[in-house]
Amino acid sequence: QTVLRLDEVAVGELDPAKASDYADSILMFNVYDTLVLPRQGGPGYEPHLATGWEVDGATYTFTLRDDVTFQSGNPLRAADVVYSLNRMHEIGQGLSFLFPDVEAEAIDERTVRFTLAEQNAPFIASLVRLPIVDQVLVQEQATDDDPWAEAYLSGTAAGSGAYSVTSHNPQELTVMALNDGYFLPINDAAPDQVRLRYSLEAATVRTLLAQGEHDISSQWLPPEVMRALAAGGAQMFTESGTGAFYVKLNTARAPLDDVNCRQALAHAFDYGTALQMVAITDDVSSGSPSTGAVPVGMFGANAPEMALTRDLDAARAYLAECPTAPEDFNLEISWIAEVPVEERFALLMQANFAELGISSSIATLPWALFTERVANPENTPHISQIFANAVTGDPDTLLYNMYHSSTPGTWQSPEYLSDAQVDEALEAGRRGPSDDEREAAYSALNARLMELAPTIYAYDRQSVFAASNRVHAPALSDPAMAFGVDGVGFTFRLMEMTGE
Amino acid sequence: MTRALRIIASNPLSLVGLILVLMIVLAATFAPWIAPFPTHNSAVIDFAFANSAPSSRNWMGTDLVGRDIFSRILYAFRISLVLGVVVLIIATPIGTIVGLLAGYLGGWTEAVLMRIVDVFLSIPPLVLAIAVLGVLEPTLTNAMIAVTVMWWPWYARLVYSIARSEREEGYVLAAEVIGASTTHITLREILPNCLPAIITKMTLDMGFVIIIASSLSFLGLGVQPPTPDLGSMVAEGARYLPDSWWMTVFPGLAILLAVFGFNLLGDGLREVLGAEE
Amino acid sequence: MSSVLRILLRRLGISVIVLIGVSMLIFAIARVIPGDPARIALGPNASAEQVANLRAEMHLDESIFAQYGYFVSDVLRGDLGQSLYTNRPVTTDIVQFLPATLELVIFAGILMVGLGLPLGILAARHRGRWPDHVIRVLTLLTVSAPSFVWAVILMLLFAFYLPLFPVAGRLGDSFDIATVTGFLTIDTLIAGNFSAFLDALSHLVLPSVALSLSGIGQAARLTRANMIETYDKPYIEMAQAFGFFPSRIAKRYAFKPSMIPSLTIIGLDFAAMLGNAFLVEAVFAWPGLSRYGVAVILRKDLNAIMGTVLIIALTFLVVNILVDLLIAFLNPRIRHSTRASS
Amino acid sequence: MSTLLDIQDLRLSFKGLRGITDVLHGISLSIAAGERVALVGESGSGKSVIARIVLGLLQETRSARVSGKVGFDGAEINTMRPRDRAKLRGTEMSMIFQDPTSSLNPTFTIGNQFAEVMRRRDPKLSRAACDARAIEMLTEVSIPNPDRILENYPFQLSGGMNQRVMIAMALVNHPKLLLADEPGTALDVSVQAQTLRLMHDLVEKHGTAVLFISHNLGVVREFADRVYVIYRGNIVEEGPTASVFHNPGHAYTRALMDAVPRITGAGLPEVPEVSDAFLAPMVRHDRGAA
Amino acid sequence: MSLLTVDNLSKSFSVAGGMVHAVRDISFAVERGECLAVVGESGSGKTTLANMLLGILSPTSGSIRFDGTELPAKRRASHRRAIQFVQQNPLSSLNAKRSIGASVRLGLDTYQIGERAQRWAKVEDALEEVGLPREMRHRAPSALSGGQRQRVGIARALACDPELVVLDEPTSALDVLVQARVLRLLNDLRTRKKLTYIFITHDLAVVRNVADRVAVFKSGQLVELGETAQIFTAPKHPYTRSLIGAVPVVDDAELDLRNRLAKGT
Ligand SMILES: Nc1ncnc2c1ncn2[C@@H]1O[C@H](COP(=O)(O)OP(=O)(O)OP(=O)(O)O)[C@@H](O)[C@H]1O
Ligand SMILES: Nc1ncnc2c1ncn2[C@@H]1O[C@H](COP(=O)(O)OP(=O)(O)OP(=O)(O)O)[C@@H](O)[C@H]1O
Ligand SMILES: [Mg+2]
Ligand SMILES: [Mg+2]
Repeated sequence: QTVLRLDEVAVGELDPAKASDYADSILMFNVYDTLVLPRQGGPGYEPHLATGWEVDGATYTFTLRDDVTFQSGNPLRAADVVYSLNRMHEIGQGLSFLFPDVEAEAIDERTVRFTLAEQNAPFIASLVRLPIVDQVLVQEQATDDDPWAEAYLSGTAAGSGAYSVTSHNPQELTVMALNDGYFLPINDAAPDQVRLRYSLEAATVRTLLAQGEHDISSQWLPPEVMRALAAGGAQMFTESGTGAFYVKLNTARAPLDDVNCRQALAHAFDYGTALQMVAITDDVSSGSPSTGAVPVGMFGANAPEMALTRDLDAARAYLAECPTAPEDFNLEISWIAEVPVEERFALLMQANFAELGISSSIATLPWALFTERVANPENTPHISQIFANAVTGDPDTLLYNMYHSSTPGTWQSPEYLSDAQVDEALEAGRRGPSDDEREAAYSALNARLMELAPTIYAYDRQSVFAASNRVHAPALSDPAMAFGVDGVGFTFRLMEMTGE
Repeated sequence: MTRALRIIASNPLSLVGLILVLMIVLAATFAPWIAPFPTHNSAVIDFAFANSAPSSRNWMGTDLVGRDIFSRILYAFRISLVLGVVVLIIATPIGTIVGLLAGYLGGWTEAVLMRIVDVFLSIPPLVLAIAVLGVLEPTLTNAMIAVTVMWWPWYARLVYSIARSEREEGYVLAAEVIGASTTHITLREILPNCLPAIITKMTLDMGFVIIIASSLSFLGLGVQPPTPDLGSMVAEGARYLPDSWWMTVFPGLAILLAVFGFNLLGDGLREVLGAEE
Repeated sequence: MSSVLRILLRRLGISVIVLIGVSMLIFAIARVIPGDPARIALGPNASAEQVANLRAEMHLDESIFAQYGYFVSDVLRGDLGQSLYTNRPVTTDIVQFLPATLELVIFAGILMVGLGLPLGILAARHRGRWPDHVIRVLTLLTVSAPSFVWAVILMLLFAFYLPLFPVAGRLGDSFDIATVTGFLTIDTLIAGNFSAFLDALSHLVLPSVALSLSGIGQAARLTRANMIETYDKPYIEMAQAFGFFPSRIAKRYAFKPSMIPSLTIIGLDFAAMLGNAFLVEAVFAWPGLSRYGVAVILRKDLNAIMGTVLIIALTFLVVNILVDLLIAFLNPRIRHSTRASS
Repeated sequence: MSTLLDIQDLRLSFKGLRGITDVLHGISLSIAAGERVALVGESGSGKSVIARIVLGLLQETRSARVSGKVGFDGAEINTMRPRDRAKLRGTEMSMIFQDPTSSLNPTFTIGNQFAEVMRRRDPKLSRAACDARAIEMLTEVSIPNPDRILENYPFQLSGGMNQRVMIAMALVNHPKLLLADEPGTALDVSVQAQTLRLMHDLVEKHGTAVLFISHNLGVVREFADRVYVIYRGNIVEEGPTASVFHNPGHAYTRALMDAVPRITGAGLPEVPEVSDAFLAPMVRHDRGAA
Repeated sequence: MSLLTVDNLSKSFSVAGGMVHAVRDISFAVERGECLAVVGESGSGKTTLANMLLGILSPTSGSIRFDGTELPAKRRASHRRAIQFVQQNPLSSLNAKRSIGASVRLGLDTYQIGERAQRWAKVEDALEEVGLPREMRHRAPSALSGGQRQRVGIARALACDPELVVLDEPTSALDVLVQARVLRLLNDLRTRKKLTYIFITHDLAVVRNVADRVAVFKSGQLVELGETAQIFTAPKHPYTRSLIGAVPVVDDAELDLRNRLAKGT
């Protein structure tokens, strides 16, 4: 009986219609299965519960495998897929925004057809985020008050995944056990049991790891702790989820409503020090130099050599054009209370901007309050810090919700950017359908965004995890085995426990 | 006053308390001149010295962005002292007046006022402050409000119990027979008899307000960075245990020292003022 | 015994009034929350229509009095609403988290009484001599730091440098214990798993010591002061005049009368630990109600905040009633408040 | 008659914040077995401290300095080990206090307190035996329904009742010496007079010697065989009661006598509150002189 | 016309176990300039009566007429000045935190007696009148002896320029020598300032020497009221006799008298 112990910061959300963040993703990719999975070691998607699919304009037809049974023993049917999508739509939380205007219908037991309102190139990628639930089991638990059995699914799993949930306490611990009836072969050395703990203190994780009582840390350990662990001989796992660290400027609020003022900040930001702050060892860092608005590796990204650097002279030149005097800036630099490393970036910015004479103050915002405040431009802080990823691995999921003028007022879009060229580029990127068309659209977007400077593109990021030497996880250590989507690297059936 | 000082000085423990308190007050007042790195109370970063252990340059080490912990502790004392003084200056008169009226007048006034006090007292102090601060934004002013809200009932209770027993004393009866007004009896006759207890409690409470305020900022509900605050320094440092122990141990000891000083002094004061009665 | 019953009834009556007050206070606090609870509840991606629907469902559009009415009637039905943080009924959360906190607080309470009272008695008996001075300085030190400082220091010393105790949690990973009472020290015994019991106990040590240190100091100082006051009473002089030995006088003559005034305060201190548990649970990752409380407060989770505070206030009131009954039991003057005819 | 208590040149001072205060300046006082001796004097003159020294309590107080000789039944109280002194208390000597109600422990029943006291002499005494003996003693002090009283707490009894209980408790172990420090001054005059009379009879019956402390000359006259008058830590006059009352020799005693209002209605006398004459040397009356 | 007339005065308190009738249907009158002693055992209702006269307690029934007018149950300051009192415990009756001068001055300020600027002088006069040095007004009560404190209490009462003074056991906490002097002072003041006293005490020997008339209380009832000489030579009520019989006496003449009275002859 091998046990894998890991932790995550937030609560674990087990309901597929509500799951959204990293901890939830880990649960989803192990307890549930999806129609497709990202390809290991390269771009693109491969069938998973499906055997394949056909695209016809805005219609996608999937054929399902016939050897899949849910953990309950019920066989997987096309109706389950339809039910899963409808459930997500109806509950309207979590990642449901990935599936706007999608209709699903079961053509037969093994065939399901999705009809989209318009052409949408990233749709296949989005299906990575549609866990398929066991309709028969779930509907047994539904009541009039609770038609989608939310109460049931918040504590129990109804999936087909390689691991079943033996106990789930969203604040404390989820225990998962290997599912022997899984439809794919499972590595013999894969952990028999997985214990995912939530919200451990950094110091606790650090000690538990050092004492051999823990296996994989969350990515949110502060760099100093990671460094201490690395120095103590821990392995460093990495996962590149195609994301970046964004410093968002509220373009709807003076003085940042003026592009020169924003450019001054973007050029005053000390990119080098920021990277130094998140470096862990000589080879491992949770950041790599940013080249522009689109993270390296995605459609439209600039070449890695074009790294952004600090340019104080340029910053002064822009500032001279800025209608607001530096001492009247009174910037509110916010940081998310749950992400302590942001405090340091806040301090860094305050110091950087102060060199130009720009006045600012720092505000800590708990995540909940932050999401509340960004709902309107007057309340939105001048500067917010966001770690964002393409949840499906596609640039659309990263950039559309950030910059399209129809989507302001969420945690992703505290810029309140409204620019026709940007909108046009985003729509073109979404439309596709060919990769070349998309590449061109996102290149244009990148250029336009660098001109407008709604955001300081601090660095491209990857997740780093400290791990004991008891565990071997190729998807998190070997670039050739890596998935391009956040959390898939934590597919436990692909891990190996190496015995001490 | 000189007599009080003499008696305090004659008790070694209270003397230590007095010295500690004086030292902390002086350190806080003259922080900009004493601190080796007087600018480190704000958003200064110095990555060359980040996260370094205590050394001759930084006696108590530095934090993650390279700021001198010792300098920040000196500045943090300022916040603690100001917060303590403001809270007590607001809470004490409110509590005292409520307590005096309830204790002296009795009857319905007593029943209503003391039930209100009971309501506040039936939520553990820290929980009440957390609840109040939980719904407000975490700022220094709101922290003061939250702590004041939880603090005044304790004064009401203290003064109430004294006033209630003093009400039975002959001198109150004498003033009543002479026909003195309620204002005179409560403020001029009874209040002076509550003062020793109030002053003692205020001294001791300076310590406890510091504890509560640092507890709030420990939970992230108090003063916000980059303003140095002992509680948030401990909280921040606690993440980096055991490696960067200096980040949490020194601010923790600073709280201990400050509160200990006020407690020793308060204890001494209790003896002095108690002996006078 | 009827007079004890009378005290109980009176006490319950007052508690009801106080509870009503507490509910109003909590309600008032909850209503000054900045922002729209419905918007917060639905999260960043909700539409305006969804928000409006939820507002109606939460009665947020009705008058403040009506809202209070709904709140009270819900509470009386044991319905504290849904937590936004856990997406579960708050009642479920509380039932789950309260035992951990209670276990911690009760252990700390045992330490507080078990160590605080003897220290106080010792100091009072040797008043003005070195044991008194030593105890006085020590207890003053323990009350001079917030429990999170003690927690951090204890953790550093006894979990990191000298790994005698676990750093976090309530029970080691290797144990699987069925939840019966939620008190792991009891559940492990029910399960008959003695090594799990020892493990649960070792998890309890550091948090409960950290939590109780200031209570121990408080209790010792209070006991000392009240004992000294009792020592000045004529009946102690009388006991001395009858030749009882000092230890006997302390234990038998002075202790009980001095406990009567101490108990109320010790009860309050005990309850204050419910608040300090917030700090200790944060340090030791103790999965209790307090940690839940902090989490929901940071997330402005209205129902959960109100529920948590309400349940803590209720616990506090229950403790106070128990203390009052204990006092009534100890103090014959209350127990026999009707004058026995003789 | 053998001397039971023999105090020679007793001096006492207290060490306080303001230095050393002398309270007793060399007092000599003796009591024979079975004798009732009164000590009168104004408030603060040092009456109570003498009783506390005899009990050996002040010797154990850190701020007190006691010197001189305190002989009790052949032993020397001042130099005894504290433990041995404690053994004498409650068995060989006992004491009753001014306020009976507050001198009894409020949290124990009368029966309980009786048993405790009786076990001072015989630790193995059963509760039943204690109760039986207590009832016997309570009957002697004319308490009705003594068995019911045993289950009561002090606050459930009147002051007069508690006073009797205290007397019974003090005498239950047949002490040789009873120290009575202003017994019952907190009570009503008539109740006080009644219980004093009762105590008088009882000590006479048991042959207990009494040191009776009071500031009330009238009470002293009725109770004591012999009187010591104390003024500011000095004995100023000593002699048989009748002799002292008829023939006060010392200026202070005379002033004291004059100051007492008479029910015969002699008007209010002019007496000095203090006078140099009060510091004059001690006057000793001859034994047996009337 | 009598200065004070009490008619059918009663006071009951409701307590846990029912009602306590502290004063039951009492009537008597006090003439201007006389000293009426009120004696009785503890709990007989003496203090309750005094508190009603002073307006601290309102009677359950009955009336109190002072100088011809009936006193209202709830009295304002304007009705209080003429009746003042001196309490038993000289320590607790003075505020430890105020100078004795301030305590004495309270009445002057309340009733606007004299010019504001002259009040301190008046306070010193009042102190002088009770035999205390003028400069003593700066002292705290704790720096005074028991007898001095009681004199301050008397000065405070007299500063209001009262007509009737209720003295509730004014000397029972004092030593005999001090008591003798305070009693003389009270007597002197009475004649000098033409005061009327109601003198509550349980010490019959004191009564014999200060009072003109004596009222004997038992369980809230007035059992005997008569001239002092008559009460002490020919008490009518057996209770009065038993009270006198319990008085401790110091000389033989007293003993004779007591024994005679006790025998009821
Ligand atoms: N423990 C003590 N510490 C300091 N001084 C004391 C102590 N006990 C008594 N004294 C002082 O000793 C003196 C004599 O006190 P004592 O109690 O014997 O007087 P007393 O004659 O009994 O008076 P009273 O009639 O008021 O009881 C007083 O001045 C008192 O203040
Ligand atoms: N506020 C009160 N509530 C209830 N009962 C009271 C109250 N005040 C006095 N009594 C009762 O009224 C009765 C008379 O009390 P009062 O104080 O007048 O007696 P007293 O003659 O002054 O006694 P003492 O000589 O002890 O001062 C007593 O039985 C007392 O218990
Ligand atoms: Mg005495
Ligand atoms: Mg009275």
